Amino acid sequence: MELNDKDFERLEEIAYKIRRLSIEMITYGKWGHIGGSFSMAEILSVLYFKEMKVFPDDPLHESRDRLILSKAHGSPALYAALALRGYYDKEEIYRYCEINGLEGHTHIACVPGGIEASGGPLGMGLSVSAGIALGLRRKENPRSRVYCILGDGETNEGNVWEAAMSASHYHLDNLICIVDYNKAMAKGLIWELMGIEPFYDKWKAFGWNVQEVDGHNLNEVYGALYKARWVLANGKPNVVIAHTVKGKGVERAEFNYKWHTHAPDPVTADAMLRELSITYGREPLGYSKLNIKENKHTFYGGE
Amino acid sequence: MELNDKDFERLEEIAYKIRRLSIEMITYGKWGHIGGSFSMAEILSVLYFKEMKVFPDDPLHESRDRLILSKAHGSPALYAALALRGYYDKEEIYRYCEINGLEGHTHIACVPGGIEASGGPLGMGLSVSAGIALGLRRKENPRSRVYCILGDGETNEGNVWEAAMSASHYHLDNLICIVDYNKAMAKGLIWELMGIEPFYDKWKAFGWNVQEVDGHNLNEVYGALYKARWVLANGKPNVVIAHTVKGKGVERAEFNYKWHTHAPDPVTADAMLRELSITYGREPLGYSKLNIKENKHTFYGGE
Amino acid sequence: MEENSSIEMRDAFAEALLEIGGNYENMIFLDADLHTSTKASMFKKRYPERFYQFGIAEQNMFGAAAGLAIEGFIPFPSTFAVFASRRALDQISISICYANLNVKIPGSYVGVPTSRAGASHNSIEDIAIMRSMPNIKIADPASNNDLKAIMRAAMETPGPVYFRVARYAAKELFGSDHKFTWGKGKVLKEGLDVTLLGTGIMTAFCLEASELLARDGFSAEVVHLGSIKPVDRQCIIDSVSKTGCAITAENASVIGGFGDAVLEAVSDECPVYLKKIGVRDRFIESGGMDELFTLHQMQPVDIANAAIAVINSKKK
Amino acid sequence: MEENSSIEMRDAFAEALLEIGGNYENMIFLDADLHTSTKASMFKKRYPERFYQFGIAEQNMFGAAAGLAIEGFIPFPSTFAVFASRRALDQISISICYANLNVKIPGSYVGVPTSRAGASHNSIEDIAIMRSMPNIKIADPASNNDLKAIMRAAMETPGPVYFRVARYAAKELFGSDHKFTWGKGKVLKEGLDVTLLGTGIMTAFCLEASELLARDGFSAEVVHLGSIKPVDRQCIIDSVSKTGCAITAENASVIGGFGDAVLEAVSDECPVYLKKIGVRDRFIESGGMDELFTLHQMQPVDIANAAIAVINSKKK
Ligand SMILES: Cc1ncc(C[n+]2csc(CCOP(=O)(O)OP(=O)(O)O)c2C)c(N)n1
Ligand SMILES: Cc1ncc(C[n+]2csc(CCOP(=O)(O)OP(=O)(O)O)c2C)c(N)n1
Ligand SMILES: [Mg+2]
Ligand SMILES: [Mg+2]
Repeated sequence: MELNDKDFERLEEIAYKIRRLSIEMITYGKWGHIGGSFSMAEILSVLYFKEMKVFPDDPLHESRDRLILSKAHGSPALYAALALRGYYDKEEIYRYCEINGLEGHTHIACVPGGIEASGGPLGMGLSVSAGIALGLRRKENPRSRVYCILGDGETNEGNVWEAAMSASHYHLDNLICIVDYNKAMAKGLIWELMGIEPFYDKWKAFGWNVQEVDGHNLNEVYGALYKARWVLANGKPNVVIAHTVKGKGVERAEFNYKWHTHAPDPVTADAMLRELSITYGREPLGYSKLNIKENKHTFYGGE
Repeated sequence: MELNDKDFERLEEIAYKIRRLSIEMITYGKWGHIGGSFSMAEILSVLYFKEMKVFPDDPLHESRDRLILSKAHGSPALYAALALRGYYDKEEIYRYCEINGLEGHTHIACVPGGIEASGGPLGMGLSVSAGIALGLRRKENPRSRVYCILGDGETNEGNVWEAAMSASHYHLDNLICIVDYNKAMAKGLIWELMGIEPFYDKWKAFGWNVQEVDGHNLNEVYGALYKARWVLANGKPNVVIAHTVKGKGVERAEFNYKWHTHAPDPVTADAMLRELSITYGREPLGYSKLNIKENKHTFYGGE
Repeated sequence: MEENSSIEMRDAFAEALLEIGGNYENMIFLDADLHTSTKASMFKKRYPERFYQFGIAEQNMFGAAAGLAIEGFIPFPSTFAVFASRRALDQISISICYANLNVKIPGSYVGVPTSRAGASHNSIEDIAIMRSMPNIKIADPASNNDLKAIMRAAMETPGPVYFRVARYAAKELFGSDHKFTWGKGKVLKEGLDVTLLGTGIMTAFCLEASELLARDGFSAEVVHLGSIKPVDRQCIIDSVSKTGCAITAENASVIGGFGDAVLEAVSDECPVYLKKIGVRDRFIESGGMDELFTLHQMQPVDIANAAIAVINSKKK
Repeated sequence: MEENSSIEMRDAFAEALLEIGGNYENMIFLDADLHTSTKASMFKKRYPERFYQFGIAEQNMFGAAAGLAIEGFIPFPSTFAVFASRRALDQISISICYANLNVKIPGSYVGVPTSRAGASHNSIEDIAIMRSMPNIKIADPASNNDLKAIMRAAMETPGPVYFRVARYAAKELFGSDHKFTWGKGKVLKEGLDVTLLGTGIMTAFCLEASELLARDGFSAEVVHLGSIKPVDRQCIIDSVSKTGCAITAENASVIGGFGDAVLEAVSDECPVYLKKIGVRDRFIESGGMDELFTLHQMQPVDIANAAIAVINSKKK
């Protein structure tokens, strides 16, 4: 399955905007994860603007597709996608990490139906997703799919493999897991810190259908998700291993653990935004809203 | 590698005695796990009477091999093996599950050097074993091996897979894991409750050398352990998947979850002991020590 | 303990599950390879399609419970109390409590009377651990009818609930029409010299202690506080300000648990001498039930002795 | 909070690690993908061969720590306090505490001042959770020198130790020759009307509160109790029996934690009005540090107000 040109351009634009809004959110909120937000921008773009059936005006509509961001620190990208999809006013994102604003880690109370669960600790979201998938089976809802996005480092957690085991035990082929295999964890490269290879074999051995794609290639992502939904429904859960670049789109952040969690100061944010627009062939555009002189008494960084 | 006849007979006798003592212990202590004790009788016999280098008179001798019983509820079989190997007076076993006696789950304070760690919750022992194996590396002890016995149901636990991942990451080829694949968990057969197949593939995919044996065949068990120690040292940890029968040796207990945890009353214990002696071609022998009329105010069973 | 009901509390648990299962179609049961021990096997038999087996993987079971609750079901993820509180705590805390989901957690095999499995299986920290988490309600039943009332109340209460189930045939203190209300205690016996505040199976021990005390000429008020969180502050304060001293008794560690919940109320409004009966900061070894109660100084006589001590302190 | 030391506590942690690493060859460090956040990266740089990376797998890290301790090493398995207390509790409880192994557990990012990560990362239950386990010692340092003294003492104490490390530049209250002793408190300021008992960074807040109180004409005694388990019963009783009322302050939930440890001693020997300052049973939301201290009513002014309330109660 290939995207037509119009869709391709639309999704490319969305992925670009997800990155822009992520930077704005993180800078303004003075906390957040650029690396893991950027690596899944294309994945979220395809999901929310092509593949998933969602109802932003009736967000809890029963036949919606569900998405659980297990790597809940990737919240900026997800909040951005939801804002762009019309779940709430875009201005909301400027209350990222503020009291009564959008929580630093995705929280169910922040965007009902948009954020389906509460997170923060890694390795738990696939269990929640499996529970939802079981629940959909109980309700005889054959249409909805449950998408779960995992980090690669996150798969160090044993809870992930417990969930993987139970999902195949229960034949949850309405469950589609996407691993954002961006090669880096919080503090370095994954093979250095705690290797997960042979990764394809692990999922196979846990009874899953496995596909591998370039996670920044919209066509490949779309093709794999389409196949997972429509072609491979054989009683096994599906995983798409999406090979990505952590921090993709801003040179200093790419594969660089220093930008795993780090809020740029306003000047750096402005430069990053300009670089992004050039990378993605857009007109150079910095940060408009931010007052560069502003300097709240709080942490920069967030390590 | 094959055992010579003398060794074979010796080890067979020990396996038989491990089963006898286990029943005595469980009956007298009025609590305990027959199924998982019997399934690993041959494994423990080969380990403690052929393969492992241990020093019962100097139990903490630095160059000993270490063993961690991760399925710590299999304590009767291990306490029996240690008693037979001379770690303590055999009479001690009659204080199984008594205050200040041998604890129901293996506890480090009960037999220093014999019991190397404290357990009870499943899925944790492989991590402890990996830590010990790392420690031996730090101390530049090339001789000692760390043996870890896991239950099959126990491998449902994610902690096991975290440990497996780290053991291959750290190239711990001084670590030898034995899975007592007796096909049953506490409450039923494993494929019914939470399937673990393809099990060989799982360990492979986590970077281990894998062997599969008949866990009641002394020659096969010995051969695999020999190979794991001397032949396969290639920077990968070793696992021996030992196919066994839960409750092996007493018909009513075989593959029967009802005898996973259940203390027989004295009459049943006596019958079981007689059956055992016949199964293993010994002179019929019941329970000598036990006063059948004794009826302490406590639980039978233990479920 | 001769007069105990002949029905173990875990059997009452099974009966209540059947009742609730009949009344709530969206109630489902999740197990981690322990259903014949917890006696949920009866529920499985009656409602096989509402019973989910998760194997020996507690973290996953609690995570999946969150997912099922999100979809509108009322899951009972069930295991021994030690594993609920110690093995899956991050999942219970963040996936369930922080998200404030409608999950009911039975903790089985609590406290001292738990076969002879020893330290790893006797749950003494679960009250302290669960109490530390926001959003969750906690109850510890005195008897079978109390357990059933608690389970009914749990179904009527949205949000996470943790309740304890002893493996024990406890003395029945209530009728079958007994009602349970969150944050409400019950004066079982009036008295003037000291208040004995019990939760769980220790309430019956408090009643026995009050009889021992009566023989020595002391009049003890006995209060049952099945609802540990929220706890009935008013009831505590009313009784304690009358008697002027108190004992708490719980089938758990005295650290961070029920006794400390009581202390908070007391110290806020009417400070009095108070001693806590329970496991005093040590792991429970394998052994017989009665022996262990004695070893850990949790018998009625220990409650009575502690009561005399606080009465004497107050008189000074 | 303007006069804070400019060195964050986590940097002092790193310095102490280097010192201890120099003095103890068998001390090793275990990390779960957080070493630049906890600042253990400095130790890694100096002693790369004594630094073990376990990835994002806390259960395994604590289990392996048990194994390394069995082999005679003194491991520091390190992660955020939330994950130590909630993700690996069964491992800490049974593999480490029950076995009574020589493992030193730093809990990073405790309490309120913890970036803006929100509920899942701000550790408020760790004191209660750790306190519920037998065999483990617990300390919460007021300042950098206190932390260093605690870490030195931990090395001299066999068995499991849990100590808290704030991500915060706390005011220095002690000299560099400051000593820490398990079960010993320290009177920082004498007073007659009320005792302010602080642990961790809240002790500095208590000192500030005492100044606010002085302006209102009240004389507050300020006691620092860095050792939470064991806690200094005698010191508490001596001070409280003099002042007749008390406030506890901890950078954690008031449920089951430091305040309750104090209450136990007080109610045993000299019951007085006591109020606990800390997080009042709610998850911590994302937000700025000062804002959060205000929202949760944990500022010096809140301590002072609570002190006036107990002083008034006592006078009634
Ligand atoms: C259980 C747990 N341990 C540690 C952390 C701290 N932490 C936050 S993000 C992160 C690294 C995540 O790496 P990865 O899963 O690869 O995500 P990504 O690269 O997409 O950011 C860590 C260790 C956490 N959130 N949860
Ligand atoms: C974490 C944990 N969950 C549950 C239990 C209760 N339990 C004790 S033995 C057992 C079944 C073990 O099955 P398996 O690992 O296959 O051991 P075996 O068949 O050799 O007895 C269970 C569930 C436990 N001890 N630990
Ligand atoms: Mg990554
Ligand atoms: Mg088995």
